[in-house]
Amino acid sequence: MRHHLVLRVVSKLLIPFMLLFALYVQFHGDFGPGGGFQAGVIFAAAFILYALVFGIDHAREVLPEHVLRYLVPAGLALYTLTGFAGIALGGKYLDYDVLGSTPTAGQHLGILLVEFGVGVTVSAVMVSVFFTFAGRTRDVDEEDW
Amino acid sequence: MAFLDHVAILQVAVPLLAAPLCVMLPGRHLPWALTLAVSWFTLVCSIVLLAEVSAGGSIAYHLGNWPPPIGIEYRVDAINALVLLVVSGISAVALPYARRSVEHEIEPDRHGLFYTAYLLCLTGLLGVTITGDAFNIFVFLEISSLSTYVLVAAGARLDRRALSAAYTYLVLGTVGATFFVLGVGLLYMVTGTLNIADLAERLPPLAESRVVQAAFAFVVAGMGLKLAMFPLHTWLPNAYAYAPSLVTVFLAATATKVSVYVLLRFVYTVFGHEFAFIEPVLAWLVLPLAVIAMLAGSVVAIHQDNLKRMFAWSSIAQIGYMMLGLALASASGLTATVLHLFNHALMKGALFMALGGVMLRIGAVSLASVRGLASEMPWTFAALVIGGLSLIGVPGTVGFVSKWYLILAAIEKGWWLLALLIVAASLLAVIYVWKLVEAAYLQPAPQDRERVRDMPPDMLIPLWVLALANIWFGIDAGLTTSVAGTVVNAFLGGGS
Amino acid sequence: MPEAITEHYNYWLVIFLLMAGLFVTITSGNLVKKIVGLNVFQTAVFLFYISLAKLEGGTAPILTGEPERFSNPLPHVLILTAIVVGVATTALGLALVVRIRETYGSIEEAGLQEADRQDELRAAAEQGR
Amino acid sequence: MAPDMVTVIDLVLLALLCAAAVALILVRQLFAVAILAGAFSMLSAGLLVTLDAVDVAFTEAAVGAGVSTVLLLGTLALTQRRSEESRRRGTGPALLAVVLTGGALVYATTDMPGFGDPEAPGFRHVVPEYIVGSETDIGVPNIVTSVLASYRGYDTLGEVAVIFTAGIGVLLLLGRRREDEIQDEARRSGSGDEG
Amino acid sequence: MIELVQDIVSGTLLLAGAAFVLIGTLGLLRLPDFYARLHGAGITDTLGAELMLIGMMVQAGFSLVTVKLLLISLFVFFTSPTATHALANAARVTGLRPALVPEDDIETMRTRDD
Amino acid sequence: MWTAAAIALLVAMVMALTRAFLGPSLFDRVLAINSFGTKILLLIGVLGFLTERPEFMDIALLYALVNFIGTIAVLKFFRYRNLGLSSPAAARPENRK
Repeated sequence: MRHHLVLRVVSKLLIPFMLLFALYVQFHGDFGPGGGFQAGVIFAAAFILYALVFGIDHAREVLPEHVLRYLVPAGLALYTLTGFAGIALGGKYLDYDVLGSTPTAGQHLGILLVEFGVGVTVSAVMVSVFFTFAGRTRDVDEEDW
Repeated sequence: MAFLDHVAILQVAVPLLAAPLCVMLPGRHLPWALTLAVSWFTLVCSIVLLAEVSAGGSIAYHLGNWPPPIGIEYRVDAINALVLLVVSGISAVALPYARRSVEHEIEPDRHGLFYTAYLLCLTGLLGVTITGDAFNIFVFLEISSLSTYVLVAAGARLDRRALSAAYTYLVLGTVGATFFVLGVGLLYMVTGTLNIADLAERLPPLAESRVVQAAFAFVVAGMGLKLAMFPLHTWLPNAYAYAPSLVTVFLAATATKVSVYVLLRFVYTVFGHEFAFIEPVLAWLVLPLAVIAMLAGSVVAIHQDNLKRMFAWSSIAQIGYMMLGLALASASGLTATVLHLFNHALMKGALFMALGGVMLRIGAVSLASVRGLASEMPWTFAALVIGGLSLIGVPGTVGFVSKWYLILAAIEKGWWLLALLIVAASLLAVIYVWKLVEAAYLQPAPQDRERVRDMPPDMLIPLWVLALANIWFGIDAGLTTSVAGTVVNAFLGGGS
Repeated sequence: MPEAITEHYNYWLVIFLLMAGLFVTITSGNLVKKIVGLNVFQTAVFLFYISLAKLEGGTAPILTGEPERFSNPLPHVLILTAIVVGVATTALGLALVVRIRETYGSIEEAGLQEADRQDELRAAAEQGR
Repeated sequence: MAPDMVTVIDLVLLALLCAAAVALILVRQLFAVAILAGAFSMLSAGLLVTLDAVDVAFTEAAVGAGVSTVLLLGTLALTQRRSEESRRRGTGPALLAVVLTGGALVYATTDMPGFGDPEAPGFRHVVPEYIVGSETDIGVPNIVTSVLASYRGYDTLGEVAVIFTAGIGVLLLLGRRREDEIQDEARRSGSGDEG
Repeated sequence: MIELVQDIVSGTLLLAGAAFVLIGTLGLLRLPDFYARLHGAGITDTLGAELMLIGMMVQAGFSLVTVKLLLISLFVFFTSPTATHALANAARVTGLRPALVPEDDIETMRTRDD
Repeated sequence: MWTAAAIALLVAMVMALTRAFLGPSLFDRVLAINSFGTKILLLIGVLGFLTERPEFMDIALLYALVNFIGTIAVLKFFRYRNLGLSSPAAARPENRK
């Protein structure tokens, strides 16, 4: 997409907003629609746009595969560990009440952690799935077209 | 933290935590070691759970400390403790065996991912079994199903048909799961709850509701797809035949059992078999289908050349036995189902393990390729024979015990023909097992095949553990029948 | 009868959608289209759940301080989970399709079955040696 | 007036969804299938908004517009664009299965609580506690978030595990391999094919 | 009083926008070929959408909603023409032929550009 | 007022969907779907005002941001028959891996 100047400029303009929006959705999920999953998808979408316009190799430089390899499990691990934290602090699994000084504070902290875990895993999985699909080329068979 | 207070959740949460860790582990041995450790840990958990509930009580664990209908609850009673034992036990036995087999069948740089998928599958199956929440069943069912598709497709390195098998499985499995969700949604619509115990309380007054009837139909159809109930079995033979050996062992022994458990749970706990509309469905739909599965599965198995496929078809027939017991809805019938659930895991586990060994040594598992192999791999084939005998139902093996109860149940109802059909299906099993024995023991080895050694000990020992379990639980059926008795009491006694 | 229509029109349309999705899934010979059909089928089930959560005169379940009638949030949560499961299945299914295309050279079910049959015959021939 | 309009929108969107589904049955070009799938997702997002399920609509919108279409196109790029749409096999049994499914559901609708009926059990049991609890126990205005992350947080954990599984699965199926592995496989399949 | 003005202004904008959306889409449906349809889509995506969004903004007054609407209109203002531009470009590069232009003219267009 | 706007949008959506179904060229479909996205966005906005919960604008905002991606993907798909590469030269076999 070397010649698409308009596209490149508009995308460059748009991507920061998408990332911001993803953060907004991630942390505003308590009040409005949205949450970790949606934020993760939007974050991944911003990345996909970047990869589409600037090429996947550039995108891989920004988010290398070995980093993704750790991000994919990190979110799930964070979620599970939040659950174990409930046990460690004397409650049940995934019991957020015990995480904070008051039950409500604990709930807030728990939800924050958990949603963050969801966001990380979802965005990392989506990006790596896209990379896997887009990074795979095949010999172009003309008759298929 | 007291281990005993949290066993129920640790059973599922530990493998779930291990899965993301496993991806990060480098090399081939560490992922395997982690998976092995986790499997044994879950085995310990399920033994503890079974010991706690075998008195007839049940354990409840409230996730997030929310009381049941609000939050999700784990509830363990005799039946799911038994299924948990089957799943974790097979996993614990299969993993020592897995190392060489996986090294042989999976690309070296994919072992971490492969074991992660395996751990997720284990998590999913355990999660489905232990949970007391209808929607949670769906979520964990999908964890196990998705990882199963991946695991089956991993067999593509040796045979590309694994891919098409995985695809078919994916489509049918997803349709099945979606049917199940639809059924749960209908139930939620009329009761306002998802908790299984709560559902069981709120459903009886609604027995006449058409919504409940439709919900029953969808749950049965959905689970029927997942457990390969005839005629919804089409995905199974290829999926089992072309999956990597470890996956076949694990799936054949556990995945369908868990689905059978879910069906039992829904038919007997949630709906209660006394519901006016359920009895005719069991008697006129499930029962004939089960009989057809029993006979047709065995007949098709006779005509198979690929041994893995042969035993896959035999699995369809064996699922027929389980469904038959379920459909008979009597104490002995249910006992037979519960016993067979346990026993079939032992026999199929042993059989597929042995075949995995053959695969390792000669790279093929067709009738022709095992000709004369018994003299070269005596231990493997001895175990194979034990598994085969158990499959037939020879006295002294576990297969006999469950079939005995099944025939008893048929005779109790005065259905002599049915009893005869059960015996006939067993005789069909004799034919295909004999074909295998004949090829391996009586026919000469082909000239162009190099002589091979028997399986290495780290694979033989797990195989023989299962083979001996087939005999042990066949001679001393006390433990299993007492658990089955508790289950049956809970289902038929307190089910109103 | 008109009562029955006004009360359930939503469900009927959803049911039609569900049937269409299931039909595509079962009959389509193309592997990609099957997955899309599966998606439609699942979406119909999601819409079913959301329909049963709808409350006449209710609003979205977000507290605003004033007492209000809310639609049922629980099915929303369940369907959020189910959508994620659907996406996961789609991604995996498509990945499988890509692999199938690479190994079989076809993404038509008929071609696949034919190839599988050929494999079978070849395996049999090999054994017969 | 206003609620009626919402009902009309709801009906029109549903009808459009059905039309899109029928179009999906008819269309043969895979690319058009992908496009229709996109339209389908947008329509259902709109419908979900009219049904008050904003969180779900948000998800559907994000997934449909951001990921699904791209993935579908990525698959088509790696496979082929035109569906040869082989002869439909076994339409009879398929139709039977579909009609049975639909029939069972239509049969069930006759006993269902009406659409939007406040007396439906879903509104009486459990859910009132969520609505009160979301404010008092958790202090989160969005009830969906509090149910999702806390009351039924365990389901969400499962959901993350599912998406993780999918990621692992795609990597296992399509992940890039080292060069020697590819050669190894080529050798293997080469000898297998000739045999 | 202010509310009345607000209602009238936003109503006018909204209805004008809706009219443009309708006309544009009618063009999308009825015009003879892809390049002509681009124009129809253009009207919908820019003029129609912007007018409607401004109408909504007027209605919403000063609030977070207005900010969001403003952002939406900005993004739509940038992305829609870009998408259309890219699409037209792709169509031309791929060799999609306008229905209303004679064959020869296209040839000259080709040779001149490439 | 909102009602009229909503009706206009619904009619426009029907027309756009018809174009997407009829084609005939793939670009027509993409164009139609792109403009369909804009209409859904507007409809969600209008719905927010109709039901007096205008905070649902988040969804419209999402569409404004993300709808674009699908079109770009299509485009890329057409020019290079591949979603990942930055130029057609890279698609040639000798330049791969």
